[in-house]
Amino acid sequence: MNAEVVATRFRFAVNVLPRDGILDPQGRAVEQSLPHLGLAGIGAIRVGRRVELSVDAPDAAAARSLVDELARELLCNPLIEQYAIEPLGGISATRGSSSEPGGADA
Amino acid sequence: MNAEVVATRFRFAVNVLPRDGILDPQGRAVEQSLPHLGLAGIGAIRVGRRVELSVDAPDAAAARSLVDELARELLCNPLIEQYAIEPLGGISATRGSSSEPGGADA
Amino acid sequence: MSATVVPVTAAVPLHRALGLTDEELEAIAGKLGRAANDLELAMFSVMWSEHCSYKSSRPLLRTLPTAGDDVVAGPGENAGVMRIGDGWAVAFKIESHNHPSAVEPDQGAATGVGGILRDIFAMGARPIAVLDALRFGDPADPRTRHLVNGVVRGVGGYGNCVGVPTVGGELVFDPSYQGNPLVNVMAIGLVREDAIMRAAAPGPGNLVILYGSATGRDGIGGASVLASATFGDQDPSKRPAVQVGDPFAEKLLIEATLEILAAGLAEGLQDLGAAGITCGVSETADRAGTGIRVDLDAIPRREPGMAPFEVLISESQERMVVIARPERLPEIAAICARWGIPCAVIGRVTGDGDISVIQGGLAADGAPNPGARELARIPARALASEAIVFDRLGVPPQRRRRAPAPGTPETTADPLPERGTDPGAVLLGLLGSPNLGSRAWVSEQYDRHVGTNTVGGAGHGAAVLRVKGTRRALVATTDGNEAVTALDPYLGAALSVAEAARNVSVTGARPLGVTNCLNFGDPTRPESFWQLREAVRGLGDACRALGLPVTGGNVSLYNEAPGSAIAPTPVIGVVGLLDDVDLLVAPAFAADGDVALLAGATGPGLGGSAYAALAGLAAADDPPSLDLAAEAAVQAFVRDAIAARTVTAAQDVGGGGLAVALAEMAMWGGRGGRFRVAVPGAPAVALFGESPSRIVLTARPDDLPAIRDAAVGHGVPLVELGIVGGPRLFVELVGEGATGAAEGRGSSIADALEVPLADLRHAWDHGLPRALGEEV
Amino acid sequence: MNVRVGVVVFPGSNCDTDTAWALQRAGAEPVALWHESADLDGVTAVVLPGGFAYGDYLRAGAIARFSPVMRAVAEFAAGGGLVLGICNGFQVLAEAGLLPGALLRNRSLRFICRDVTIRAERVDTPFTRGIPAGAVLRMPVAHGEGCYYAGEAMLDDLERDGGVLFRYVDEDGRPAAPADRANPNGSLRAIAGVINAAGNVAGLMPHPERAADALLGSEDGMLVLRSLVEAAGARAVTFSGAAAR
Ligand SMILES: Nc1ncnc2c1ncn2[C@@H]1O[C@H](COP(=O)(O)OP(=O)(O)O)[C@@H](O)[C@H]1O
Ligand SMILES: [Mg+2]
Repeated sequence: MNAEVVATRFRFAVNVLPRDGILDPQGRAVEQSLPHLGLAGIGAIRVGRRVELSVDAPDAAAARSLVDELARELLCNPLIEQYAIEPLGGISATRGSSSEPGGADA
Repeated sequence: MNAEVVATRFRFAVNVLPRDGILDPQGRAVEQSLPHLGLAGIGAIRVGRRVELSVDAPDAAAARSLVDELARELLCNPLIEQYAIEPLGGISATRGSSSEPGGADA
Repeated sequence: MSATVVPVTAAVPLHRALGLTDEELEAIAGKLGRAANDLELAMFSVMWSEHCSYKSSRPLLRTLPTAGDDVVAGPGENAGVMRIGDGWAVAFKIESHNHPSAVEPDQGAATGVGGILRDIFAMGARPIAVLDALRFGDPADPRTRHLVNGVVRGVGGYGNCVGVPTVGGELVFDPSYQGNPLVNVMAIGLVREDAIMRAAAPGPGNLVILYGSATGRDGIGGASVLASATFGDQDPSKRPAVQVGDPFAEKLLIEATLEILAAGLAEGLQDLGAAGITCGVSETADRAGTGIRVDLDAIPRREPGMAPFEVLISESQERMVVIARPERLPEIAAICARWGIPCAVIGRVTGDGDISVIQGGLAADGAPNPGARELARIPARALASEAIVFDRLGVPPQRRRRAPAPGTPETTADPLPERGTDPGAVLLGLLGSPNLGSRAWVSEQYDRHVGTNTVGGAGHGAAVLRVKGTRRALVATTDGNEAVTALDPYLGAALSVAEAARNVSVTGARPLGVTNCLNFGDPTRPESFWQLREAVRGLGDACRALGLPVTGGNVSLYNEAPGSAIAPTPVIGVVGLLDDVDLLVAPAFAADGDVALLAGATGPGLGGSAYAALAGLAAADDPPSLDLAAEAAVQAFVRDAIAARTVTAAQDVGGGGLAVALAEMAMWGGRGGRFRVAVPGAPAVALFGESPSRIVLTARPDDLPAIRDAAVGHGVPLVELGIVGGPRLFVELVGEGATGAAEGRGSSIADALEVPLADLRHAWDHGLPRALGEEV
Repeated sequence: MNVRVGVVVFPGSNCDTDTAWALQRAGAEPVALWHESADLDGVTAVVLPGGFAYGDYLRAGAIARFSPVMRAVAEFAAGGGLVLGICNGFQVLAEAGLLPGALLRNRSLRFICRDVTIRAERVDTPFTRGIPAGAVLRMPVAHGEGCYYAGEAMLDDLERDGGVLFRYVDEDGRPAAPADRANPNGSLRAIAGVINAAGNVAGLMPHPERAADALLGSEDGMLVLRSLVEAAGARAVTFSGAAAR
């Protein structure tokens, strides 16, 4: 525990979806199954990933740029995917080492 | 084409994530790679699925209940996953058969 | 033309943006008797790409031996086909997907598997196996690890889902592949000899039916740019859209295709890969001497607003074209519907020999609708068989190593490291090295059993696939020796053929034929083209000497990252036939008390060996020489001895030399042995040298006389190594070079190699995962 | 008399012919059941084979449960019919709620194909009656989503009610913890296969049909398939008897 570090915990979601124009086999598979479910009127289905995470950072801007780097570096393959960052609620001031956020779920 | 049917096209996203407490090896894998990326302060990572789709229905309520059924029946396995429905922008009135939205992908 | 790679500007005219030279532009005008319009230029650019036209390699490939009694279809078809008896034939072919995999390893490798599988079932064969020959740079490099993981995921993800087992291949690490990995995939299929399909479009009036996935903007320009421009630009926006594979769609395509063929509904069949519909229609029409009128509007699209050129050269995956008589359409449509596959009539076979692209639709009789426009008209042969060919300049490099002439006495001073080196430690180092360690980390990510034909579960030596309903089995392998090819392309290619065939022969199977993938650099560089020319010469000579027809293959050029070409890499695929699977011999010690023998003479030369790499002597020595007659003899000998049921285990001497061969047979058999190895000169050569044409085999003591007679009959030198059994591998070194005498000449090697099996196993098991950072 | 055993064929099934072939060796007459037909053709048992039913992109088996054939299989099972799911078939049965629990992605996040050793926890079921008690069987697994999961409470109920049919064990027959190599996918309580409370629906991740021929390495899978065929044969008799009445 390092009591000097003061950080705020922000929560974000990163939504990663197939780039427009790129074949989306998952979306196609789900779409083709709709008749079996007897659901009419649904279409244009795209299936991607959603990554939810929390970040400890001095301010929202810093937090967001961290998430953006993670998305660019790891979560999204720009050749076939595109991503969008979505801020989530649940902001809380934390006092302590910034290596902690895993804590909650760990 | 059936000119009598008048429907509005709504867009939704369904976010499916591992239920709390269920081990999430993907989330853990991302967390383990954070040090290599030199990203500090990120944690509590959960990796799930995001499905974006459009629905033709007389009104928003009807559209949403269709999506809810799809999520319950197919997109989410309640034993291991939880889902949330997120309305998206891009609402447009359409006149015609409601089997259309697939259009481009069909 | 925005989707093509280089933006068109005043400085960069369209044809160059499309990758065509001014010379090619003129040739095109010559073929048409007029200037080509933009759409026609785009079609030429993909068909005249190196990938589709083989414009640099075709003159060389013509020199390869392709004839053979059992050859049913050779080069020129989607895959080679050879007779195996009982009315069955085997279709096989290897293909590269190097550049797509460097850009997007997962999808690049996946679509590579999909593409080669389509070549197999385009022949009417049901795919029964895949082998993947992979080459990467430094395994410790994060980028390499990313590529390895992605490629393995891609190969597995696709093969596992379509239900074709991945039963073998190679994984090699060499610094020269750092910026340009190699992903070569070989596929094998079974077909009744009387049911083989041709990729031709006969019969004017016949329908051209496209079935499978809809056409999107996938891999636009891929054939002309992605597959043949020097690779290096990292800006994604500058790259053509990556093809994404859908193995489920491919599974449906396989089943629908085989049903269509079984019902006798097809006059011709072609898969759509590089250059998409343009390639499919021009090659099939050219092969039949016909033309095709393409109904552009009828082609099902995945996206709105696609330009005609995008539709015609798109490389969207999982698509096939069938040529059929009009009255067959309903049955074909029904089969596609049953498998949930869209299908559409996209054109008509004509008698005029031209590929004509019509916008505005065709009438019921196949004629253009009134008011329809013809967007392009090109003679089919101008796009296909009469595409431009170049006689490139080839010049040998200044520095160059040659193998000593066969029989040259050994000159090598013992290059083992400092005094007192324990050969056991060297052996463990080799077994645990990234290139010689167990491949389980890869093969366990592949479904190797689906189809229930994989004998022995795959993993040791060549892959064995029984043919249900017969006593026969097919044996397949891929091999490439980039290390020696880099020193001497002729020798390296010949060695690769020899080793691949040897791997098949040691199972008892008779090698049937060869498929090959030539991975080389920029053919416009004289040294690079010389390498290609020499390798093809070595390939041809080796195949002639071993009586193996070349039934097909693939050429991948421009394998260069900025500033560095890869080690030239001919990858050789060999398929063999075992008439009775009960005769199969495994490369594992079978029983205590068996006698181990070495067939074939050990020659000098450590150049290009795993030992040389380990000892840091990579370029410091000559490669071993190859005597093709001796190679043929030793393989014939082992096959005969196995057929006579006198062999209990057999393994060729390959990477790591005799010591590694013995260690593998010991590990895989779960029993060691006490052996003596004669060391006339350098112990390193005797233990770890990789001179070819050698096989270790074991036999029951009472079968020794018969084996000796067989060896004499084939003129193959045969020496006794020792007795199988015990918990450790013990190799005593005897003769001139060993101990005393060796000490005398400053040798440093201990007088015996002794390692417990458990230690061999541990080194071998963990080498690869450790190298990749999967284990610490 | 012939024991007719149905083998469901989804478009993405890829072990259907292997399974039919092995069932034949086990003495059955295999009958292919196309996914779009709700008619089980009077078979006395149904096997759901391995593969990728409808591509399995979303969750293995998620889409398959809505197919016409699965409605028929559910009825068949409700009426006491014998149903065995192998690999993807197991995933489909779990998604369809015909078997308890779920199959998550392998803990390694990688597809895994290799021989495993398993032990039947019960040898009194139609699927295991021919297996010697305590015997350790060797057969291959080949899957990306085989990590058996259920909540602690459900797991306890399973154990209590004899719902655990197969467990991953090491060579010496000791159950393999999720992290052990002998547990290929991280399954909780080393569960490799389960059976429903009524005792007529079972599923397992390993492939018995790939261990049905000594030439390919193991014949242990035949113990499972023969058990099924014999049990089905016995029922066929009683059924026809019932029909006669
Ligand atoms: N190195 C080679 N040796 C022999 N035949 C080759 C070689 N490279 C290509 N071929 C033959 O040239 C033809 C065209 O190859 P390719 O364009 O890869 O076919 P496809 O487009 O069907 O994959 C094929 O019949 C192939 O077997
Ligand atoms: Mg082809």
